[in-house]
Amino acid sequence: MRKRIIIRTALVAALILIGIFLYAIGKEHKVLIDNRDISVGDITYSASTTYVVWVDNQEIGVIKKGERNAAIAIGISHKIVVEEIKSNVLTGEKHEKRFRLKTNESTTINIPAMINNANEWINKTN
Amino acid sequence: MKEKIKSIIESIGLPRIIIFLFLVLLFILTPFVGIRFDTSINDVIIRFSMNGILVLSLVPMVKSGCGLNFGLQLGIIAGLLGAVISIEMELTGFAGFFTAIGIAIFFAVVLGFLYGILLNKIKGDEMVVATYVGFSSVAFMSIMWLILPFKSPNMIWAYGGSGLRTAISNEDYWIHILTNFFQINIGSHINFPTGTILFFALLSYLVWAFFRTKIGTAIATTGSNSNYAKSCGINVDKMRVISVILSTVLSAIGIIVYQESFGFIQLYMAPLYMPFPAIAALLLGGASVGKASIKNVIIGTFLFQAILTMTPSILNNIIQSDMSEAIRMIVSNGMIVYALTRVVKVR
Amino acid sequence: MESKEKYLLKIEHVSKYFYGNKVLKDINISVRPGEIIGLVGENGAGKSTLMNILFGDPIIHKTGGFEGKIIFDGKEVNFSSPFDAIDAGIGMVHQEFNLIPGFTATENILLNKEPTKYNFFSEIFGDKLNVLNREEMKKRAIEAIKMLEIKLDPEMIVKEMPVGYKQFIEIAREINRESTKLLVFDEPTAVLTESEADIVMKAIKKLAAKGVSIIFISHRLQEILDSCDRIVVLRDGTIQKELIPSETNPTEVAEYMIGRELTKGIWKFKEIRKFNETILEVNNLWVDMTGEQVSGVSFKVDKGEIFGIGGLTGQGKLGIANGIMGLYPAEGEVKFKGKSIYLNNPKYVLEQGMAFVSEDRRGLGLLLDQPIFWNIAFTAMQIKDNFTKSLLGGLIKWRDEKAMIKIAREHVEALQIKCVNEKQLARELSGGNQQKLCMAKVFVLKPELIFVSEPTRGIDVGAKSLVLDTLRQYNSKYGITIIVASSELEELRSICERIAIVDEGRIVGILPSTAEPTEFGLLMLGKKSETEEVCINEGKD
Amino acid sequence: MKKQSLTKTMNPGVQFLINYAVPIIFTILVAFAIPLSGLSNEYLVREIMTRLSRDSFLILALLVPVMAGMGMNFSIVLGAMAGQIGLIFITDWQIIGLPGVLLALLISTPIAILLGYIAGIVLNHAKGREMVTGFMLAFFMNGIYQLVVLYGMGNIIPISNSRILLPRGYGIRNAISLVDIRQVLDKLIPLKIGGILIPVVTLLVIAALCVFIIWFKKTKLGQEIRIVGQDNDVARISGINVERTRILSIVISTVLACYGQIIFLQNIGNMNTYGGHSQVGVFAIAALLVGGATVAKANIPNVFIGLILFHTMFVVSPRAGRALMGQAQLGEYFRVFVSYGVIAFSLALYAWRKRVEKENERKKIMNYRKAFSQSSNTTGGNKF
Repeated sequence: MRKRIIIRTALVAALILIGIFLYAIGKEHKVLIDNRDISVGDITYSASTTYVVWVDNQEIGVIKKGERNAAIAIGISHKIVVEEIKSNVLTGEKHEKRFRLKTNESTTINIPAMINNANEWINKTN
Repeated sequence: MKEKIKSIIESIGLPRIIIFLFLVLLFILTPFVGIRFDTSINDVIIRFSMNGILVLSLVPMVKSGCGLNFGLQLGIIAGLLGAVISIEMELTGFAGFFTAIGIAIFFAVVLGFLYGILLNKIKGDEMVVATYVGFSSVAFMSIMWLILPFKSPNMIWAYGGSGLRTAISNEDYWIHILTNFFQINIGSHINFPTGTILFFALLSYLVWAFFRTKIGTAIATTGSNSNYAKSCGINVDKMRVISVILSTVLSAIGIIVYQESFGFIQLYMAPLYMPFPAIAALLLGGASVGKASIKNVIIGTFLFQAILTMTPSILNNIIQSDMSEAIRMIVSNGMIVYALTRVVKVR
Repeated sequence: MESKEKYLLKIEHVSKYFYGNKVLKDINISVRPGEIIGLVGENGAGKSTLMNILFGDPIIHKTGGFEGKIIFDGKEVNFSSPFDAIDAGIGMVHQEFNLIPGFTATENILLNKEPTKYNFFSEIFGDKLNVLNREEMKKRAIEAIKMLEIKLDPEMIVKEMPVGYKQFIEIAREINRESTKLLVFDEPTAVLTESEADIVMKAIKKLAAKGVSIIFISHRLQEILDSCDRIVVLRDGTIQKELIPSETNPTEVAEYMIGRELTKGIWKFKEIRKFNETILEVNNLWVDMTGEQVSGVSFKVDKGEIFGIGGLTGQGKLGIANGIMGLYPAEGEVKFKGKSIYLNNPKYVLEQGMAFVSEDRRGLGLLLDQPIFWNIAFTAMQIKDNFTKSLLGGLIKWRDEKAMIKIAREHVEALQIKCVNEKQLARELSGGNQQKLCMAKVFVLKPELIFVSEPTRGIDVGAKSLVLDTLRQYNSKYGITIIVASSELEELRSICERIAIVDEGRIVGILPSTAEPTEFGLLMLGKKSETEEVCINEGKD
Repeated sequence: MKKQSLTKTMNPGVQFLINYAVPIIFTILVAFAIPLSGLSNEYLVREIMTRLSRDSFLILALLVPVMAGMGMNFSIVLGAMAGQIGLIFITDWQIIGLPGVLLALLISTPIAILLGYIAGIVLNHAKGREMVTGFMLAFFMNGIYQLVVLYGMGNIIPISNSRILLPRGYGIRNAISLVDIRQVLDKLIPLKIGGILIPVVTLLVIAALCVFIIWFKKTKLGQEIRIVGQDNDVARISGINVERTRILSIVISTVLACYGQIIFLQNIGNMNTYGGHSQVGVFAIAALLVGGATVAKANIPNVFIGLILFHTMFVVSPRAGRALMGQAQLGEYFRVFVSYGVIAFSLALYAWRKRVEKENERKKIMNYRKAFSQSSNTTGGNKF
């Protein structure tokens, strides 16, 4: 009987955990991607060109200078890839960043900051 | 003391008490939310006169032991046929109204007879089969409304094509023919529909009288104890068929009176769920699956229509949202579920 | 000496009250291992109460428990439910089959005792999610069948078996448990043919030989005499006698069962009347009434006679009236006043002038929630169009309540029905007055022949004689022929000219009521009367 | 008497026709309607495949209560409500894709268990009229559901997502888009045969449920449910807790219906909050009855035969109606008529047959008794 209680408690606990897990991995997050100038303290990273953006291997599209685009990311850990476009040609110059999001977070990513590896490339909000 | 209260609650039925208290609350609230009391009363009376006969039509079948008539739609269909044919004949006024009733009775007798025979073949499962017989006959008639060769321009679609409209106005024929008959106006807000109420009273009297005749007595006995009836040499099956025919005829008349007051003949799927409010009203009036009386009809219809009328206006004012649909569903269907779980097997 | 012997079951000084009535008085029964004890008694002698006590039926506890001790297997026991008794090793084989017709023999033998195989889901959802162990089930079923030494396919569907085999399955179910030490058989052969009954009896003896003790309740005296080691005769809640089959004879058993006091006779008519006109002739009547099957009875009743039908409960005496009156499906030939009667048509039969006072007073006899006048006048209104006013040239027949009340008042007075007035509800009357009401209802019809079933059941002593007096009075005053069916022989002997005894759906003998009570007892116990033919001939003259 | 002998000598062919009247009529109906509709075989196959994956779970949910002798479980609507509540929550939380579906299943399970338990208790109070009571109970609970979802959610129950909330700030919108979980199960393992998408995973889930039902019948509980279904009294005498067993069977059915509704809606991809569940019972029951099941007997083949016949009719009837009468509306009404009519017909046929069979059984036993009495008379008859 004792064994049974243990198994059942464990099962309920497991189900709750699975629930939380599913919540975490299925939660959608809004990811805003800016290709705009950004000033951090004294330094200004300026947007100079057009990029193609992928979030979690999903193509989001082309973001021109000074524009913003939005993406939906599902789950906890994510990857963003941007590739430079110059005169309508992919240059092959790719930049990749990984980031993690908590359940209720959404985020804004600034491409110029990202390319320059500035700490302020990502801004998470609840 | 506690026991006594318990037994009183048990005998009246908890849902009835709750609904009654709810209604009392609504009435108390009326003046506070700025609704005229007399308009509310008027609405209740009008709706009572519209629905009374439909509720009354359930009584014969309950009395004969056939249970609640979940197949009320059959009578309604007969009534619709009567109304539509009478309009097709271009009859207006009382002639139109009574022709509609006459034709409806003819169809109701035929349908009721077949329905009664069916119910005899499936004793014990009457209610569930009746429900679906009712539903499917409404769907069947929907096909018929499409293909029956009616010609009256008031009834078919204006832009051509065949089939009847979903709602046909009876304005040019016999709208409010009973309602306006000796209508009494009290103040500017109460228009007492004398004719309709009188007609309801007449039919109630006839039903009451029927159960004072030899055959009515036999039917009531069949319902209260079918084995006893059998041992007294009563043809139980025949009595049941008669009661079913009677119920069907009454519901056919009931729907015509409803339309007379409402102003429209609603076809197609409109009658689909009509049995449930009628049944709920009867049960609310104190009837059960095996017992019903005229008193139950009157009290029940009044209470039920009162709730239907008061809830939307008052709740709207209090919480600014119309919960009446949900409450109507809970009240009417809850009442039926309650009655079904209370069934003591009739011997 | 006895105390040295080892007993499996000892019932010591057991008494039981039901609502102030002592229904069992100081019962002592001891059963040795492997012994077969026969239990004989009329209805109401206390057999079933005794068994209910043994099995711890909840009704015993609800009505205040019992006095005395029951020692089973060396320990004093007082079971709180039949399931406890079963766990302790007492089984019961019922008269009616508690089987699932659509299941196989195996499934039925192991009903709710199925062995299972463990699987992991049971850890989560409980043992019920273990899968049935079909092989083990079959093995255990075969073992049980083997023990009975009969041939039976364990995979056969019960529905498709002959009736006798169903009884075997009931028995097999009880013995498939290792622990079964005592088995009670309640009329196990009642629904069986003779050859089937023989096999069951053989099986019972085999079980006893293997050490299982058996309490055998039966009204088939021959079976009891043939197979039991001892016979216990119960009457009126007391043990009349313990008999050894080899030292007794059927007459003695019947005597103890019926009682000697009756011998004095209680015939109340001044003389045995002679009649010369047959009013009712029944030939080979079959009635399908649950629990009261009639299997081909024939008899004749004379005009003006009071004819009794006796026998133990469930043997079919009540089925005869119910069948003729069309309340249960019947087949056969019934002639009333020389004319053949259609069966299965209550209205027709009532119109012919027969009427029926049912044994099911509250169910069939009365409309409990209707007033007295309604109850009295209703049947006559429906059958004879009495108490109606014709309106619109007969199109409408209006209920004439004044006339109904008038006739009711007459009968209330004539039968001395105690009530407030004619408008009192039938439900509120006492049992005796309800019975009178049933009779009034019938008398209003002015019938030529009435059937009365169990006229005094459930009514108190004073009312009993009033009811019987009324019957006798209407018989002598109006010449109504009366056919009374009753479980109480004494009652029949007090008002009837002749009494037919029904056993297993047949009339086993018709005796004048002046015959010795033992003769009736023997008939009830399945011993065919040798004077039967003579009696019937007597009736024909 | 004459009538009885008629039924007694019914020949096996007639017997078969009566037993399978509904599927036979339906097969004929469909056989006529298909050519009339002029739909291509490929289209039909694709439609049937979709409906197979969409509806079979819901129909399978009906099997256990039939086993328990409680007839067609009209209260599976309660399970559907639970499933929809689960979906509302995951939509509010914006859990999408397969995790969303799984989480919806997880949250709605306790709700379904609770609703099933309530339904079981109510139905226990209405023995012998379970079907009509279950039907009314579904209506009643629909009112409660409306109260909770339309007035409680966003008020008492925290819902914040403006995409599903009504503009007034509480209450759920009439239609919810489930585009984020649309067909995630169906397309988890993509497979196309001849241009037709095969929803592999959904079919696997359905197959697993079939296996579960077969396995469940073999468990002790399954056996108890069968015993209760055959005879309440015998079950009680043999020590089975009849009431509890009946409640359990309804709970199982409700939970399965809840899953069924989630599978159904993930395939459709949007949800009618207040109307989506109400017809679930009718269509599932109609389909099962079309498959040749009765109130007392239903098995897995009935489910699939019924599903294919019923839904073929569903797909073709509007087109057939137009071809026949020039009105698609006619076909619409026709399929409503057929759904209701098939239930009315099957239930009536079963109730009638039950009575006839009882009478025949009685006759059989009577004849057996008579035959026995004759044989014993000829062989002397005296017992002693």
